[in-house]
Amino acid sequence: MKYVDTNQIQKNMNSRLIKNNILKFIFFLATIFGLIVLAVLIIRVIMQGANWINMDFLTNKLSTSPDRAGIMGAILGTFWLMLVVIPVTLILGVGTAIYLELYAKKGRFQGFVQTNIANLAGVPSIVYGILGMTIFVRALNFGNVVLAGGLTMSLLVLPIIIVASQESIRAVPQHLSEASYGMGATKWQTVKNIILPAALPGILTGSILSLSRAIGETAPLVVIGIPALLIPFPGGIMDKFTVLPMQIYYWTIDSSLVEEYANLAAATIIILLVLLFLLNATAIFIRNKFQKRF
Amino acid sequence: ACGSDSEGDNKDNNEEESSENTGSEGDSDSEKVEGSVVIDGSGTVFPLMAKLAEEYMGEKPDVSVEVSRAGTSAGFEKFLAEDGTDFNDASRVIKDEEKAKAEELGMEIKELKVALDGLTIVTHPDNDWATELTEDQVKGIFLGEYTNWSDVNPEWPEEKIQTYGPNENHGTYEFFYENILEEQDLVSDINLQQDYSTLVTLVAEDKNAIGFFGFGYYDNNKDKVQAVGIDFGDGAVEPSLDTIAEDGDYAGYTRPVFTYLNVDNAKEKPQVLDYALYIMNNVNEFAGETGFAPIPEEEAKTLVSELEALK
Amino acid sequence: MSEEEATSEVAATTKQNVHKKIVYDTKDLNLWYGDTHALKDINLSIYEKEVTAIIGPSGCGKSTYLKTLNRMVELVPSVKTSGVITYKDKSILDKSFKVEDLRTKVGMVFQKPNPFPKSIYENIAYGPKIHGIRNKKILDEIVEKSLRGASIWEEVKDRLKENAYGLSGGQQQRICIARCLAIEPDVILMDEPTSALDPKSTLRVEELIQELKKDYSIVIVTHNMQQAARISDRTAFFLNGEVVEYDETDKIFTNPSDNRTEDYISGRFG
Amino acid sequence: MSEEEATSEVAATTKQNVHKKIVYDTKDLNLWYGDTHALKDINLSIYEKEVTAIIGPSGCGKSTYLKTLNRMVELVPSVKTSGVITYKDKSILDKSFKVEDLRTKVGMVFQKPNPFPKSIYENIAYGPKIHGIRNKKILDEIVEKSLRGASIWEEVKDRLKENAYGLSGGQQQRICIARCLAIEPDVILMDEPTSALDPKSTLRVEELIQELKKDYSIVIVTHNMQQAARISDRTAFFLNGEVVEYDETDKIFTNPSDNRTEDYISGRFG
Amino acid sequence: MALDNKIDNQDKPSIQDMIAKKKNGKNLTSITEKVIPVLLFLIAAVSIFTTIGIVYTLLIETIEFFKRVPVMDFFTGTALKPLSQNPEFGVLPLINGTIISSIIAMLVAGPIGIMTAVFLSEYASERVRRTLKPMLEILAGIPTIVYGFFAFTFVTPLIREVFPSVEATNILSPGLVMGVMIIPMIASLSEDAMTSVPNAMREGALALGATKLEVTFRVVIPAALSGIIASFVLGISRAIGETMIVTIASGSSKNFTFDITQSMQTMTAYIVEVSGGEAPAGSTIYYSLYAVAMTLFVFTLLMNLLARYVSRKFREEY
Ligand SMILES: Nc1ncnc2c1ncn2[C@@H]1O[C@H](COP(=O)(O)OP(=O)(O)OP(=O)(O)O)[C@@H](O)[C@H]1O
Ligand SMILES: Nc1ncnc2c1ncn2[C@@H]1O[C@H](COP(=O)(O)OP(=O)(O)OP(=O)(O)O)[C@@H](O)[C@H]1O
Ligand SMILES: [Mg+2]
Ligand SMILES: [Mg+2]
Ligand SMILES: O=P([O-])([O-])[O-]
Repeated sequence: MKYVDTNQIQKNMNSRLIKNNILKFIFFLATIFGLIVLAVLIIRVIMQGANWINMDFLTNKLSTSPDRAGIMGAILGTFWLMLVVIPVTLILGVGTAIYLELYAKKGRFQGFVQTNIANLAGVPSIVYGILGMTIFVRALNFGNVVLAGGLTMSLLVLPIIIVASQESIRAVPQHLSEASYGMGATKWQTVKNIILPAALPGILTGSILSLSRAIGETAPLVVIGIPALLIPFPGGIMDKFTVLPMQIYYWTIDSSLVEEYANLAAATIIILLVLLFLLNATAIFIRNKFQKRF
Repeated sequence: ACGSDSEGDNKDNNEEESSENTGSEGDSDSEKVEGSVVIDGSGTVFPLMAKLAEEYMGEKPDVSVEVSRAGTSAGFEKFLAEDGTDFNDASRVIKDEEKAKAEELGMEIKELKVALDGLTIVTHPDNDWATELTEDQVKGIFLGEYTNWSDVNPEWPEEKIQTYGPNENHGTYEFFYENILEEQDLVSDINLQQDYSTLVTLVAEDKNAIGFFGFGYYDNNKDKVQAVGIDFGDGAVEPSLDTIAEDGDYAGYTRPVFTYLNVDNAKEKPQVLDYALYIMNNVNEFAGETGFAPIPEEEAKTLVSELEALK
Repeated sequence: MSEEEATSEVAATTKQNVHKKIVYDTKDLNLWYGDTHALKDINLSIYEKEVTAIIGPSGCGKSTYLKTLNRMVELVPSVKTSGVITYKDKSILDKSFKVEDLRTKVGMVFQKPNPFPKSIYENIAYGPKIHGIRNKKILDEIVEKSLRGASIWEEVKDRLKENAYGLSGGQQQRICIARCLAIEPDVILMDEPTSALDPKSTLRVEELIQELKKDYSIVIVTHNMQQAARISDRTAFFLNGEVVEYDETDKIFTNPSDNRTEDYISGRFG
Repeated sequence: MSEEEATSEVAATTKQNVHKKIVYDTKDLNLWYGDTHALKDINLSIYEKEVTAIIGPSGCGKSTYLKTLNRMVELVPSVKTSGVITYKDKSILDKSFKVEDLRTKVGMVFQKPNPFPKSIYENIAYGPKIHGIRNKKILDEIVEKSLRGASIWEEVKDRLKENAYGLSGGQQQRICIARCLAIEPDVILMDEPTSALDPKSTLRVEELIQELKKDYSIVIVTHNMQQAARISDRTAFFLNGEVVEYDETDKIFTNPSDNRTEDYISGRFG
Repeated sequence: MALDNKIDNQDKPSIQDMIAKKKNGKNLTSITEKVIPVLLFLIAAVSIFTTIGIVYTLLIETIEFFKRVPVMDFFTGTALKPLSQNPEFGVLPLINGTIISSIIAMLVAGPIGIMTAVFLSEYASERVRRTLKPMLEILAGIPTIVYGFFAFTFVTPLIREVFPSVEATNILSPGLVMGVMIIPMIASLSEDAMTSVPNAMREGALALGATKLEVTFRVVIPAALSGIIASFVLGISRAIGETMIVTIASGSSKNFTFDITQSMQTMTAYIVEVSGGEAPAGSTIYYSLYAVAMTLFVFTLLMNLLARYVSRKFREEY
């Protein structure tokens, strides 16, 4: 008593194989769809903005007239912003990661903090903007200066840095710290001399990637309030500032006021993308260069 | 410094000298002005103010003037506050409540009339029917009395009118609501926007659009939107720098625009007063290119001398 | 015959112990990993300048016992102990006893060579440095002396600045031993130090251990019966967390008192 | 005596092969994983309705050969083959040959039971379903028949809707066998099917294989010499990617021609 | 031993002596040992303070808002006229805009993301995967403002070229672009889920004569379902929280409509609009900022918790 009809199976086989091949092709198309959009986006931006990039554009102050406008102010603003974000997030992020991975007793509190961090990573950036506006700009009365923006951004990227640092600390083999303890080293000596140096490449990679997130973020700064026209260069963390994404934002929405602003926005996008690309390349370089040395 | 002695006798040649005046001021002035000036308020006035700020900073690089454009009403809220802004641009006169608020705070404010703006009714460039409208028709459209163009005039297309305008943060909205619609509510499905540039785009992209905003935004986008000629009773008048000028034919929809100065701040911070003087000395020079009609010279001069008196 | 009898018998019958000093004395040691009772009533004395081997099947508690001797076992959070271990008459399991002090006196070498991902020099200088010795000249001397002590000086003296991970497994393990020597401990604990090495490297390390015995007391865990027989003076046989038999190595390998020991040594289980 | 002679001798001397049909014929098969030469000049014939056992030390290529028979080995991207395998006179290593066809005829059972994370019923019905059998009644019958065939019907008939992962390892392995049976293959390939099972489950699977032999040709890789001796009709001994000896099981285990075979069977290496 | 002698001969103290001497001055070390954990604990607590900060600020001002506007009016109102003389604060237009833009985004990102994941994990060779994956990740690293610019200046005009009835600002274009932005996230999370399905499972199916497609749809995807669902939920959460793309490309009309060719406002875009107008502290519209932000926060929080729950709860045991 045969249930399986060999001929029938033979007949089905061809259509099944054809189906398989067609869908494989569709899956492939889906995969490159994103890349095609990416290519279109980049080509489009370059075509629109590349002509506008020259030394003057990079070094000039902001101006209402397109042919005089430059983005040095926004570049410096981004720079100052990072000067706040980098130390704050590194200290807080790596500190938290060290605490959670190496000091905290694995228990309720640790689990709670961990869940909390995971949830913070999912909070929309604009909500951080509201937090920053309420606390830094208004309650602490910093005003819409670099410090307020930087602290807001720091809180925003903190969960990312924490998780990345935790992962690279976890990746340091236990036997290294055991060797250190075996020499009579105290916990902090072991952490400082052995674990952190070994985890450093991973921490750096994670940090650079989250910094590029902070560099590209716009929404929280919109909430904090960045003036539409701010010409002088920021010179410190208590100065008002604008950053590259904000400049893109204003120029994009004002493009219906002055048409060339759209080109300026595109040119600024190129600069921003190049900056982010360099950062990511650095991160990848560090990752490849220092990965798995023990 | 140069102002106080020269103002009285300089009245006639003020116009020619004004720019030199400020120029020489920078050189001769021993006390260098520096610090920051914070301006917020009208989006209509923004292009003019931004231009002035930029030019000013070219001459006085140590002063930082920042200009925002939250809208007249929103701007007043930030102006009328402890540690508020130094100037508030306004496309309407200050309201009584706002004046009361200032008194409450013990704040002295000064109204500076900077230019004249014609409220412009705009349509899509392909709109070849509603090129002229009477005041009543405008009212009817924005009050929602007409649904389709054909309701206004049977010869016009039987398509739904899409209305656009700036939102309630804006003085332009309030001017329109108070002076043109006589405080009757706007049609409920009107599309109100915070950003003027978005507004321009929307009208430029919608064949059945009709919207309103300051002349400057129309002037900069003549290729994208067209202005409707308004019939105030003596035939249609198109807004232009000439017709919106003092006593021009477009007077029905023309309004003065202002910037309000926090006098206390001006007394405390030399750079604020310095900038105020710069505005009143130079505003007429830049009014035209940013889409405003200049105010009469005398008015400007009076304001300059009043400001000088604050020194 | 019970183990207790066996152990006491040992103490009574071995003559040459009389003049040997005891470094470590373990009394009724019990240890739990959470609910796992990993060490049961251990009683054991480690003698000075001897090699003591610990043998037994996998999971019998050898590593656990070794790590108890320098309290490294506490790195596992769920560990609980009872009983007493004295090191040079100080009770080391007391909470008040500073583990860092203990570990400064007691070096440890691990199963898998685990140099730090630093230069060879830095590996050796690590111990002295964390203990506050900063003088460059003294450090140089310590590094040379320790590397010589671990008989690897000749092989690495020209590449002290290179990363220790560039060395072969056997060399790495000797670096780890040299790292231990750099703080001149009294005791060296070794947990299967040759199990990750090839036969030739193993031989070198075994020779080294014989050398070191002159100056240090050594406790070595090993899976390799031959190795225990070759290099140790005394051998403890662990089974299921208990010490089945502890005696001079010759005695254990030629004439064990307990037949489980005999079974294990002759390869009948484990 | 060289292997070639041994093999030809086998062919000549075993009488009962004469009427047995050959299912699989392997000629000069070579296989490389990248640069690793894993199979070398394999020549082997698999006979119908017999159990053929493949034995040999770890890494000798047993699994590789088995997986070549249904071309599963191609899942490793770096694989290259040369030589010919014919299955029922069709050359299966040709690129043009449809692997899906082949695998429909040739079932496979793996070392670790790998049921799908679905219900028992769905596990068995999976094969018929993908081959286009949708009729619920027929499927029901196939499921019952296959489960009976794998002698697990009684144990699971009341819980067909439950996840297969709720079963014990031995039961899971029989589910995997049943899953094979559901598409009524000609040949069943088994790669150490009992090595993950306890002795009792192993016995049941062995009994089952004896049963299945009546209807299917079976090739089984095993580490367990006793198992090969117990259940197979014919045994191939692999060493370093070569077939050292291939003969009737009785012959191999009582009187091997090659002394490497003898060494291996008597446990002298491997 | 030779070395020992060497040092002793020169009358140098032994290393242990040196260590012992140093130890006397080593109080600092023990203080550090005590202080560091406390310090690190405080630092770790920052993440908790941040959460408390967010919840506290949102809650306090939201309560204030609900003192002025009844909760029911807020959550059931279809009219949002915050600035009008007779303001109305119905949040439904915003929720509607948020949901519609998220749905559009997920209609793009869901299928394409999962197909990408299938291709990368089941079909692509190792080399192809290693080239394509990082390239896709670039897509995830592009700032949202750039996507906004792209949606506004390229995608919208393109759509209007084909469908002239679409408005210059509409929810469709930002929704689509947002979808593209989310593709890598869904692709990479789903791919992780699929690659963690043991190969034994695939081999089992292939050995029955299944094609790759059948293996994928009948074995791999069911086994990886929890991970795939979690990736979808996280994608939705991302879409809900996305701000700049919708702000730029969808305008600020507060229509309560389901017509995707029209301008709509999302919760995030509302926050941008209101704070861009610098709503004065104390006004109802200012408090509405917090009420909307709170709604947004709760939405995304629920989504994130749901994703964690799904991926933990429904993880198949294999
Ligand atoms: N970190 C740990 N947590 C829980 N139990 C552990 C831990 N480490 C070891 N054990 C248990 O304690 C017992 C003894 O382990 P130990 O590592 O001391 O054995 P061993 O004799 O060194 O074995 P091996 O020869 O395999 O190294 C074992 O049952 C082991 O499972
Ligand atoms: N995927 C692979 N890639 C590269 N080399 C492989 C791969 N699989 C197996 N090999 C190599 O091919 C040779 C034969 O392997 P195979 O798995 O066939 O051995 P086996 O006889 O089945 O061993 P075991 O009894 O351990 O299962 C071995 O040298 C192995 O290292
Ligand atoms: Mg051990
Ligand atoms: Mg195998
Ligand atoms: O922006 P306004 O000028 O309309 O207030």
